[in-house]
Amino acid sequence: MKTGTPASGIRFSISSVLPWLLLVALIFLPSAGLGTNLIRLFFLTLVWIVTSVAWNLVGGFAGQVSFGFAVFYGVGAYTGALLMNQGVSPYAAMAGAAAMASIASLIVGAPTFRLRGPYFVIATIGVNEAVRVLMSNLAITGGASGLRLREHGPYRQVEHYYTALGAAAIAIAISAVIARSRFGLALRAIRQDEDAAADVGVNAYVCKLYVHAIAAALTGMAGAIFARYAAYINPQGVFAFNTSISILLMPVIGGIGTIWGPVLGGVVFGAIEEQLVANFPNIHLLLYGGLLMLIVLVEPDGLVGLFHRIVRRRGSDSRSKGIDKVLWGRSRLEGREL
Amino acid sequence: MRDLSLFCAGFRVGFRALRGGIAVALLFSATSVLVPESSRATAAADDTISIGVVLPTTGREGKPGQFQKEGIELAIKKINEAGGVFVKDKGKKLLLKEVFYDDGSDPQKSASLAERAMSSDHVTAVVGGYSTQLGQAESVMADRYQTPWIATGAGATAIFSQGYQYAFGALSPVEVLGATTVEFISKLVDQGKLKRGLRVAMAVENTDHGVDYVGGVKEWIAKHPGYFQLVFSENFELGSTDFSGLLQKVKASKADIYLADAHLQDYITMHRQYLQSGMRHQVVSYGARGPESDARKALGAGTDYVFAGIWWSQRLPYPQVAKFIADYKQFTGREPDSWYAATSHEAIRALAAAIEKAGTTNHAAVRNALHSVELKNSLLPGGVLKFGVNGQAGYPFVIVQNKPGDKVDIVYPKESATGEPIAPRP
Amino acid sequence: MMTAADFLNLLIAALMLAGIYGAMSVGMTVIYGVMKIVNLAHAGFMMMGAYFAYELFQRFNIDPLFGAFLALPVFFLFGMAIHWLLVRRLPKSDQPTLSSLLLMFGFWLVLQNVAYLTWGNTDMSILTPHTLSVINLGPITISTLRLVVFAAAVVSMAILQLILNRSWFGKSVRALIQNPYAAQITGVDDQKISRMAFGLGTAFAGFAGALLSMLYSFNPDFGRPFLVRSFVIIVLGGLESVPGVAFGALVLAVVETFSILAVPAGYQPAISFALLVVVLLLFPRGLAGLMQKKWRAA
Amino acid sequence: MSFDIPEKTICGFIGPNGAGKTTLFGVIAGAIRPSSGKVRLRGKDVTSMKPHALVKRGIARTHQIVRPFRAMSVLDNARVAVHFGRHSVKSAERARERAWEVLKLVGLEHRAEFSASAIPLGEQKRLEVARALATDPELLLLDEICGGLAASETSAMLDLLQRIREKGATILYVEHDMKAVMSICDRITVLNFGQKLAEGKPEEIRKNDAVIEAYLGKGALSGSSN
Repeated sequence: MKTGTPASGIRFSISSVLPWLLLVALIFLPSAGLGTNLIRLFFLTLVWIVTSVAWNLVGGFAGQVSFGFAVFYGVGAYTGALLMNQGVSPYAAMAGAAAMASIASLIVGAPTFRLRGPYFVIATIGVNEAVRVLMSNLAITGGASGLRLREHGPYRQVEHYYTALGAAAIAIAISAVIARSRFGLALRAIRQDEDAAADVGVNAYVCKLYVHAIAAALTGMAGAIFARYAAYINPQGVFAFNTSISILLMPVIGGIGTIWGPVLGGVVFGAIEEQLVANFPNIHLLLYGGLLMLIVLVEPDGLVGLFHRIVRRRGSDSRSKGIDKVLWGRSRLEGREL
Repeated sequence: MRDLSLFCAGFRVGFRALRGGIAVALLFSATSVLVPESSRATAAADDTISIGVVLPTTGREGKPGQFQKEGIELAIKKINEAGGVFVKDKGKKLLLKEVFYDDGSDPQKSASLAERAMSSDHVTAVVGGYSTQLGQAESVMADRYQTPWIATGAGATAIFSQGYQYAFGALSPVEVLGATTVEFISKLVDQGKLKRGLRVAMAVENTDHGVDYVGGVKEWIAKHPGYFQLVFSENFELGSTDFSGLLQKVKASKADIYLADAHLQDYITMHRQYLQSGMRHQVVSYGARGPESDARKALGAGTDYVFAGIWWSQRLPYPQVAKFIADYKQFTGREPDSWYAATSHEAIRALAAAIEKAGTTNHAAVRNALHSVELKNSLLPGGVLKFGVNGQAGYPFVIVQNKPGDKVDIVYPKESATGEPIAPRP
Repeated sequence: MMTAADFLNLLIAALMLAGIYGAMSVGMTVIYGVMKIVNLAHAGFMMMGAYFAYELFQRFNIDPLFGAFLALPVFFLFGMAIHWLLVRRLPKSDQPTLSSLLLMFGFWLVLQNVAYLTWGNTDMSILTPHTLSVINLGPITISTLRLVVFAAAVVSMAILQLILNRSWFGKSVRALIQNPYAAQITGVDDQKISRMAFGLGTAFAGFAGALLSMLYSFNPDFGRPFLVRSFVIIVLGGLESVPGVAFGALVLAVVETFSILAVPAGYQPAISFALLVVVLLLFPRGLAGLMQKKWRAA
Repeated sequence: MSFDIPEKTICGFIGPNGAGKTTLFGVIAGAIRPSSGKVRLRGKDVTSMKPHALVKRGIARTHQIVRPFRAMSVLDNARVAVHFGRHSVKSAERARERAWEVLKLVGLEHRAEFSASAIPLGEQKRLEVARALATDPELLLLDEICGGLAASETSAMLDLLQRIREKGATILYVEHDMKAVMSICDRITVLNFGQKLAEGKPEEIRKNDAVIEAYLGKGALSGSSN
């Protein structure tokens, strides 16, 4: 352990080659004769991962818990869809979506980041709902009836898959870079004590706006990718408050404020979402809520924390646990202020 | 602070088992993704025809979705009891098998599950999609996977104007609903029950359903000048909780006729507040909602005299309807509630007929058969179900009216009427 | 084309709505004030309250209004149990924490699902003889039930305010709200008070739910739209005082009801949130917060 | 009231509780917006500039109640300050070196890898100073850095101040603890109820009756109680 960045904790537990192996594996996955359904599942999971990682930049690194990410997801989805319907190439459209989303993030962030604590959280909820209603009444977006993509050319699922994979890779890379960067350090400072951060020269407000914009861009891109796949989007879907909640849950499940936590969270979320909804429609909320409460009360650091613990227990030395406490202090979720 | 952390630590230890539990649970769910893939694949054996069913049985549309599910299951049960569907190229009768998914009234999930059914469950066709939005989301998948898909509860024309080859709809277009409703009221005018030139106020949900409804009404009024004048028309957000403001506006518009188009929940909420605001119009209709027993339970006599244009009514004077009602009672222990179960039931029968006609479960063949199949002795108004060129069915609507004493009468069209329309509202 | 009578009707509708809103938000305020927990399970408690009234009505034919008052003690205990079972295990903080937020959200999901399993997803509603009765004062029409609910809400809030001002409990609660540390030093048992406060908040959630069951039909998903409005209201009211809530409720109700004159009905749901955002921008500590500042200055 | 802080000196501010030391402090550090009056740095008006902007101008502060970044290692606490301090150091290596230097200076290098929340109060106080130092300030505002420290720790802290001064920084030092201030400061300003009571060299202050009247009487009793 050289420095105490939360990233490093992960970097050393998951050896630095593993991500690359994973990437290669995922690249060759479709050619391994995977069923359409599984590819679809992987695709959706990858899209979730992008949003999860993006949220973690703001909520995990900078500690600004936002319940409004569906706004960027939706803006991205709609921008992408509208552009594609104009005949713009899908990838250009996704870029456009990202841009539009980050613009939206500035419009949302500029006022809300002046707020602190619960006020920020509640404001993001408000913005989310307001935008959703707005969208279900605007004409250009097709209102509550939703918007249909006119698909150009044949539908190739694999292409969608690779798009999502690429996006996820980009997202993770960005998050890794930020975590190690000077900027990332500032974000962590802000997360822990905004005033103290200001006292050492960090311009918290601007930092928050930057990271928010980056996260929004990623989320918007994810939205566009999803829209292209679903070929039909509507406000009740992409702008739904539940979308915001899902985006927030994944990092929590996986391990908030880490690089790989949100990824892990995305994977599990994708799996749970699919399996529970498909197999136990009657109790999926129950399992969901139960899991969430367990994580909050028992394993605030999420799966990554769990992972650490298991690794340690195999090492079975009580000493290292103490050291861990010394090194990390409070867990990342425990007592984290909004 | 320190003692607290100690306390937490103690708490931790106590929960170590649980922590292990989480790990196991998560790993299970993660791995279990791969399991159904194989298991379902084997399940779809050669001697059954699997039919994907994607409907909401939870969430906002849960109730009607449930009814439609029952209709489907009843149809499948009946067909299987009769030995199944004869498929020529198999040279024998095959049983129908339902693969059900609950989309929780979420369009994204709905599409995703329809896709799952089409891509992983070897289904011959997918039926489902209750409520316009969910139907719209699902409809995309039909052509993508070249799998026949029949909407059992989505009547918006937008779905079927996309040039899809594999999308079918068991509901007549909602425009027709709007038109039929005004048409019917105009008849009342002709009979002298109502005056000419009455003022009409409309409030509809802001989905295609509502838009089409208004469209149908407006078009009719435009075509037949002198009957009515539209003085107020606004859209409202699905699932609103408080309509008092909107209703005040309606009240202020001094209309004689109030036409709304809403989903079941919104209908109940809005009509309760309508009554509480002390309004009364000569004619009140909530589009395709009205006779539902939920509404009756919620508002009692308040729902009396409400008109509804629906795709099916249990009062239809056909023998097959009586039979269906009997079976449905025996199957669920309940009377069929409004039209929901009937359309989905008929969708399955049409599908079965198409498969038999095609003589194979090949998707394209079944699709072609669906285009040409004509389901005689259907429950639906007119007694015939067939799908138009755009895949959407086109049978007439029936207008029903709630009467005092939990009575529901078909009041239009004449030939199947079971009672006289009561208007203006006493 | 809006006559004076229409206007008056709107005004009354707004007032009635304010009553409902107030009732459904106070519980949240109490809990937030003492424990700084943004209680997402509030909607769940309201839903439970509605079903509670429903069961009483169905089984023992108890009028929901009476049922609502019965809900108070029952949900008080329920809330205390929840606190003892879950909430007290949360890491302590005098700031709202993410964990508390997520815990309550998780619990809400569980409640919803339990309700699904017990009552199914059917829309339940309570039909009493006076459900649809209206009072006519010339051109003005008032729904009897709304009036009753309004009265009940106002009375209950007054009582709550009284409790907070007079009783030792109220005193220690306010002490905790103003300065947790000082309060604990001066021997306030914050665990006990928190538990009671949580119970109280839950009690009022259940109470509100039971009241609402007279006006709306409900299902396990009931309360979602009210939840977000409650946020708006308590923020308007500055998060921590009963009068603040009453004030916030009134503002929201009036704005929502009258907005209908300016904006199409479709946009109406957005009004509350727009209002929320605007207010937060103008007064980052809520309207009441603004006043408090004034008071402090004075 | 007005006063100047000559460069490269340690100016002490003392006064009984509620004399307005910390308030004055907040005003200079930009945390509090003054209702009237000006703060000038080398003649440039910096009144009610945002704290982060002041840091870039070379003013850094500590807090009476320590506010380290708890979930960060001691080293990282310093690194942030170097990165975003007066020179906004971009390179990670430079920053790490600088941070180490500072930690050495304040004598925390042996704690570098520990979480800031896990070290004792005395060290947290020094970390507070280290973090301010790491921004490489021209004017360093120290608020009660000896508050609640044991005698030994206090003297260590004072040595530290000496070393900092030798490095050529100007220090504005607010302290409740009389002896500490007297022993280290070049000039002392005595505040009482927001008013300047006296100003001058420590020995002058010692002799000043008004001060003895207003402060020492109590000060002797409440020596280092905080």
